[in-house]
Amino acid sequence: MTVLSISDLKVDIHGNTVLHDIDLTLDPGRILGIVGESGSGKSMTALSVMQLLPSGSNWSGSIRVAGADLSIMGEPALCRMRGRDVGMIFQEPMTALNPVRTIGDQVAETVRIHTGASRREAFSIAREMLNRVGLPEDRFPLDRFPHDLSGGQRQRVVIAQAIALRPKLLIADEPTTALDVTTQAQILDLLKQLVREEDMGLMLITHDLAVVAGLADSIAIMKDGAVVEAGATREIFRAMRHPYTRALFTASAHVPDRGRKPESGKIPVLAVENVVRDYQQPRRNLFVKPPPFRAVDHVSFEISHGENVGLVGESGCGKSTLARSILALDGLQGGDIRLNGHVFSSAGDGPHPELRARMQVVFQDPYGSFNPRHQVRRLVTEPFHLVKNPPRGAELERRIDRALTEVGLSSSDADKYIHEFSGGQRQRIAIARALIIEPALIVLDEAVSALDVSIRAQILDLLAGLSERLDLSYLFISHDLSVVRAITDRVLVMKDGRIVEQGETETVFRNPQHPYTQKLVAATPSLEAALAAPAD
Amino acid sequence: MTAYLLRRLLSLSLSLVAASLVIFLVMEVVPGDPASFMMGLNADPQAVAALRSQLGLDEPLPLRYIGWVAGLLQGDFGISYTYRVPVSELIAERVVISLPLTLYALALSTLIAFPAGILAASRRNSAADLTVMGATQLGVAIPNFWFAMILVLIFAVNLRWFSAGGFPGWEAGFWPAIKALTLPAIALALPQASILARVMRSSLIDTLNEDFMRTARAKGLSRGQALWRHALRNALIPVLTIIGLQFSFLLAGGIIIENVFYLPGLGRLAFQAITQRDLIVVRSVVILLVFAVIVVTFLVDLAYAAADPRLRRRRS
Amino acid sequence: MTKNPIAATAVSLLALGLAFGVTPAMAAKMDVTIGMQLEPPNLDPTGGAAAAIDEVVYANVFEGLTRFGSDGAILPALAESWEISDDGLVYTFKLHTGVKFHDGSDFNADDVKFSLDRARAEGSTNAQKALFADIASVDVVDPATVKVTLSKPNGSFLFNMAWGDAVIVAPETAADNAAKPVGTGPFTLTEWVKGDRVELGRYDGYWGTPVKLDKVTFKFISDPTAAFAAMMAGDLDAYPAFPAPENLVQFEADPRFKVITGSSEGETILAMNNKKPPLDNVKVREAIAHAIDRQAIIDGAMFGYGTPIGTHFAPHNPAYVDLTAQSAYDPEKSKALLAEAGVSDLTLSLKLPPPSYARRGGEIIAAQLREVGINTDITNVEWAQWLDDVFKAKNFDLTIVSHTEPMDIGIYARDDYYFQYGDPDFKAIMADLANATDPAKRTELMQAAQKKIADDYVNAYLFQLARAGVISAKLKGIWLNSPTQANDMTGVYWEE
Amino acid sequence: MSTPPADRSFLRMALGHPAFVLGFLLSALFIALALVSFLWTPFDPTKMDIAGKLKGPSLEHWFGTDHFGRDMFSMIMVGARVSIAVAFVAVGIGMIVGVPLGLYAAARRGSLIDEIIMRGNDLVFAFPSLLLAIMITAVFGPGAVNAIIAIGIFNVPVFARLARGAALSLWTRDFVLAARVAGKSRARISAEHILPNIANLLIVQGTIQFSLAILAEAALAYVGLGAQPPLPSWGRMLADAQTLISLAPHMALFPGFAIIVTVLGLNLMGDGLRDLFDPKLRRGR
Repeated sequence: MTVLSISDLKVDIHGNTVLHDIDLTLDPGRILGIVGESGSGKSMTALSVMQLLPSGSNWSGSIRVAGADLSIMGEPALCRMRGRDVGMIFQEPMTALNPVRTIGDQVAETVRIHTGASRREAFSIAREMLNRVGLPEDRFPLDRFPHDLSGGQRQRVVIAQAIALRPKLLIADEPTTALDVTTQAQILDLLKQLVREEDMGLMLITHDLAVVAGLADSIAIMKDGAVVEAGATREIFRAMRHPYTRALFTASAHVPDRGRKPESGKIPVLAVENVVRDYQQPRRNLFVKPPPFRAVDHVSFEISHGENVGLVGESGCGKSTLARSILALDGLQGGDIRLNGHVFSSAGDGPHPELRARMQVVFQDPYGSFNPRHQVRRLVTEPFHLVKNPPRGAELERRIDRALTEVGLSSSDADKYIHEFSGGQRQRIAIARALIIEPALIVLDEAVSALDVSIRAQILDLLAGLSERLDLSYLFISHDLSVVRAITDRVLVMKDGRIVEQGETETVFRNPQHPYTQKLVAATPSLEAALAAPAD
Repeated sequence: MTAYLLRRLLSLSLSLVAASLVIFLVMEVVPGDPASFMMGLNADPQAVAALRSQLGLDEPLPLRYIGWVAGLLQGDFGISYTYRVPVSELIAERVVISLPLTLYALALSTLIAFPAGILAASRRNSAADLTVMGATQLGVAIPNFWFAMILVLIFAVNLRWFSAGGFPGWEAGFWPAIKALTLPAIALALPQASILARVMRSSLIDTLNEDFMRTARAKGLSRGQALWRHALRNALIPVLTIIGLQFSFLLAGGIIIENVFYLPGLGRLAFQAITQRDLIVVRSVVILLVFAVIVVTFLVDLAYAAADPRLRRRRS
Repeated sequence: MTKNPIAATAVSLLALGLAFGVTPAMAAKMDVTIGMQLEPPNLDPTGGAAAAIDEVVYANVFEGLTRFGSDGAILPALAESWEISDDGLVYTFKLHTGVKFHDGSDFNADDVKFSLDRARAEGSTNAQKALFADIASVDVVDPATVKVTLSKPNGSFLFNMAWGDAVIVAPETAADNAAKPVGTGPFTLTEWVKGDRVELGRYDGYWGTPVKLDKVTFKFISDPTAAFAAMMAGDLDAYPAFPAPENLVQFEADPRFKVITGSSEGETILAMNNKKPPLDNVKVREAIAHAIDRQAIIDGAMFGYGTPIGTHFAPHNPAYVDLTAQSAYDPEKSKALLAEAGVSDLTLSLKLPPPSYARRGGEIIAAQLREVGINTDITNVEWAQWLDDVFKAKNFDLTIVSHTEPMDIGIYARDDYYFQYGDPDFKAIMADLANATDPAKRTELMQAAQKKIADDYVNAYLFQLARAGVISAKLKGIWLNSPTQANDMTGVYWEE
Repeated sequence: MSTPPADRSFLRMALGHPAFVLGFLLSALFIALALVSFLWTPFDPTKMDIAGKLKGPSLEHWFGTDHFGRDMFSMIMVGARVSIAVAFVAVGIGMIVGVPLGLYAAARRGSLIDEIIMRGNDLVFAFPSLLLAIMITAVFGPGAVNAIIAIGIFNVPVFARLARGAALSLWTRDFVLAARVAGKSRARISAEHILPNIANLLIVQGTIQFSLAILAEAALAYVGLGAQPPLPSWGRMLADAQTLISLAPHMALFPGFAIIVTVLGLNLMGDGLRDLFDPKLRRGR
């Protein structure tokens, strides 16, 4: 019997159709991957199954969970269904748990609400479930609060409460997107194991083709609120009948064309030597000053003219802190940073403007990188503040025009406000802003991480092209190994504030030396590898 | 967390010291000589001078400040210029009215605000929500002294359900005393309840939008269950701050209401003392109120820690 | 009194019954609650100037050798009788015997000597030290007889001894009278809830005619609205000096209440700073006097309660001369006088103390002065500030105040008094008055004094403050007039 | 044509927000009354007519007359002027002093000056506000100017805190980092990037504070410490009415309604602005 069958589902919110023509089925013990870019309707599909659609929504069609027709169930019946027949896991483990209640309490709640079990029984089931998801009693007693746990651990708690009553259907909405790759691998393994052992059906929603490719038995690709293609995973990837499937696939595996090798021997564009960055920790005791937290620990590296260097590491490894230090936004506790041979430091009034103009930055968040009150013209020309005689009049227009066309926008965009642009376009504007004073080096701090794969591919192409044309160096900071691999010449692997390995990108990824690098490479889901592996 | 509270305590004590200095200096520049006020229109200048030295008003400034603070630390607030009794006695007599009144008003305000705020938040944009919000808008806009006047007109003068004011004393029995505090408490509570209901509502709405509320619903909790079990305690945290602020505000802010109902409370004591230039009473009351505010702030910090386990980290 | 334990139990049971309100409704009410505007700062009439002290304790708690009757007559009090020597210098007081202070100690001539000597001593904080200025010595003849020798004859000595500041206190308790008054009166202090009320209970050891009340409560309600509400709600039985004349109409219409109006000693004046230009010019002062419409002020500020006056003298005094016509309301004349004085664009400060006669009267006067082209700068001040700024520093042009001391025209002779008149001719009149003993001559001098200050337009004389009070219709025996500021409760009772 | 996000169809959205429209109309009504009072009032608000006192509302005197026979409607018009002027200047002081302090504290987060500013704020917050306002007016004497100072002082920490809190979250935003990479000084960033982005918040809070200041002014005037006569003031009109409330209720009702309606209008407008400025709510609409 199928645990989930959806046919002809249509959802609209305040009259806008967000889902249409959705047909899906899922059998026990199987994994159904739902893939799509943001706004494709993946999450809405999950919420339809949970019947937790936002207010003002209407749905039609048929949804059956373990044979029961949701359209004829009232709210009390739905409440009985949720948590008992269907469990759900969310994207953000940091906020998915109630911060003021213990983990045991929250897992036990699922049990108590549905079974009327006593407090003790419920807690013993909760204990069992937490053990099951890899949170053993000795380290994770029931009276722990969510804030005591890391993101991955919290996600395990969420899983524990979703499977506490062994539901027939488990829905996981981007369960690993907010996690580091190594943690992601563990959580995916756990889910897979649970599905097999408990004979549940898992509906796994993700934007990452590589994740589903290695996990899902069947797959549905969504775009603009509709399923464009569905079927067995291998079948889909082999045939790639639908153009969108093809596009998605190519974008995911995209490697921009990069011809030229960097020259070496000259003065490096950026020289980082023995840089140390400490943070003062908050006092726990009134009289004892806590030791400082060392976020960056004696890091040294160089970037040559025209070279693209990647900096990879998981969250908290110190890569963003290092980036801030390199940009002279924070002071250093040791070592020095040189740009074109000149000391680049935040001491005093900061670096000389002319020197500062040699290095620019592009941030991760395309929405937070711009002052929403300024026109693009003003946004992209902000770095001219660093120039003694900034261009005016026609010259200024020419420079704006050039910067915008350089990044694939048109000169008419200069008079628009930032809210009129999509995420990808905003990253282009961010790049234009960095380019406009013709720097030698651009620091790209997770610059493509927030973008959908197809957009990401375009931006990577743009960056590769610019680097080549304008002889630019990049420091490309990312947690995403595949992206770094696609665009950099050399890579630095960072862990706990130190560079544990560095070398030619291809060499490092093919033949990682440091155990940590090995672990990272192994944990990174790979589309190629998944498709190459024999079916299980 | 202990360190956090200790640091709070230290900075609060510093505030207290700074406050005492400010109060003392402000009182020094207040025009009006208490001695000549006490002696009246036809007073003999010699008698006034005699009184000044009797009151210790002719000592140098720093000496008087130190003397005052040293006295405060020992619980000795000095002798009232006008009443000629220890200030601590005066304050004690007034606190037994102001404090119960404050708590009464606070209790009323909470009792009105919580259900109203919860109702409005859980039925957002419904008729009930609009009614509650409209009523609270009005409640915030009504000056409490005007409301008090209207209450007296209706309930004391016309209906004669309550006495128009005054306080029979706790020795007259619990209920008569509570009855005497009822109209003043209502007048004080109305705007506070309105503010609190609004805070409760918006805090609850924020919490209802949190991810963990969706998790709770996904577990099979009904809307009501999710609200009671998961939203309320989280929503309470900002509400606590407001309750703390209101406590301090009510303790001192009853001045006008105490006047309308001629209740011999702290605010009225301070107001009277200002007009009579009984400076020692004024500054003692003000420092006491500042102290109360600081203590309440600290208690709210503690309550925070109780409500929010994130603040009582055990991992060191 | 019998020491019967059973009777005592019965009495206390009865008291308990009273406390729980189970007494039969027929029983006569034995307590009374009186409203007062200001709370006394302390309860020692010999150590403070506040009128509120006397309003609570005068005749009730403390007694002097003599006392005022409700009509202003001087009656014997602790002194049963007295003899005056022919030269008017020696007063021999025969004291009542069997009088006890509230602490149980006996009253005798030593207490009289102590009280009078204390009041006139150097370093005394008695606010009316001048009352005792003429005393040369006080001698105890025997426990029931005291001889007071004056340095010069003083026609008003017995009058002086009736003041609250001249009450007799006991040496053992005198220092603590501020908070724990111990006197010889029919009532004793039972409780003082500061800021709210003073409660007096009947003193069973009283020597004189027993009082008819068990308990008197003075409740301090300064806010006029609260006072009105409290009367209406039945919280108060009487408010002898009701602060809001506007409400009297409503009380008059209500059969539960009786409005009593009497005269007071309060001459309400618009005081002018006689030394400050241009007010040093008598023409300007006259112009101001003519700009004022007294009736409008009485109607507007006092809701009709008050008697217009044309000089600084109480209209109920036989020596009073009605000089109101001399400064009749005449804006045209006022403008002409100002022009004559060469004054234009005049802006004067007007400082108003808290009572409503001043605050409201001030607004009306400001409007009236504006009609003749004088602008005013109104500042509302508290009493403490008024004393500092106006009374002491003389930093004002105009102010409104009611002078409530009896027979106080003498202030015009003081050089440094706040309105700064001190005219030599006037001083001469007052000097003659002090030495005159012949009643006709005295009247003549008093009238001359009244005319002199009216002619000089020292101040603008507005009206005699009415003493308007509200009492429960069944309450009898309350003073109608106020020869001194007091609430004499000794004769008060409830009508059955 | 492009417009900044805040202005885009702002008017249309504002008109579709009934609470805002109502609040705006009510506030505008009183501001208009205040402005008109400079040019015209039905009667001279200081002109007394003792014989015609305490008259109820009539065609001649729309809101009746007071205990001196003055026209209540004219007094309320002029009183609006006083209330609005006092509140406006007091809130202005709070903003002009508080916002730069808050911005400075945020720009130098954790510095000694930040600490001093914030502790100073705490101190002002710890004082019982009404009592301190009464003390201030007792020291400097009653009057509109001192009422402004007394109310203004308590507005400073409100705006300092708000500005600091909002600015702190902006300082972590990428566009501020971008400006720093562009070499701009903290002061310049505060003026160019931080201030415009917290302006909405300040306007909303300003509206709320404005209404609170009107209530505070009324309370001070009620205890006799606001604007001095003959200038009419709502709070003092209420104080005057108090003893007459059972005789001439209109004397208490009309000034009371004036305060309530103005404060209500401002609050509704403030809440409306908050909704309109809040992008979260806007997206949902």
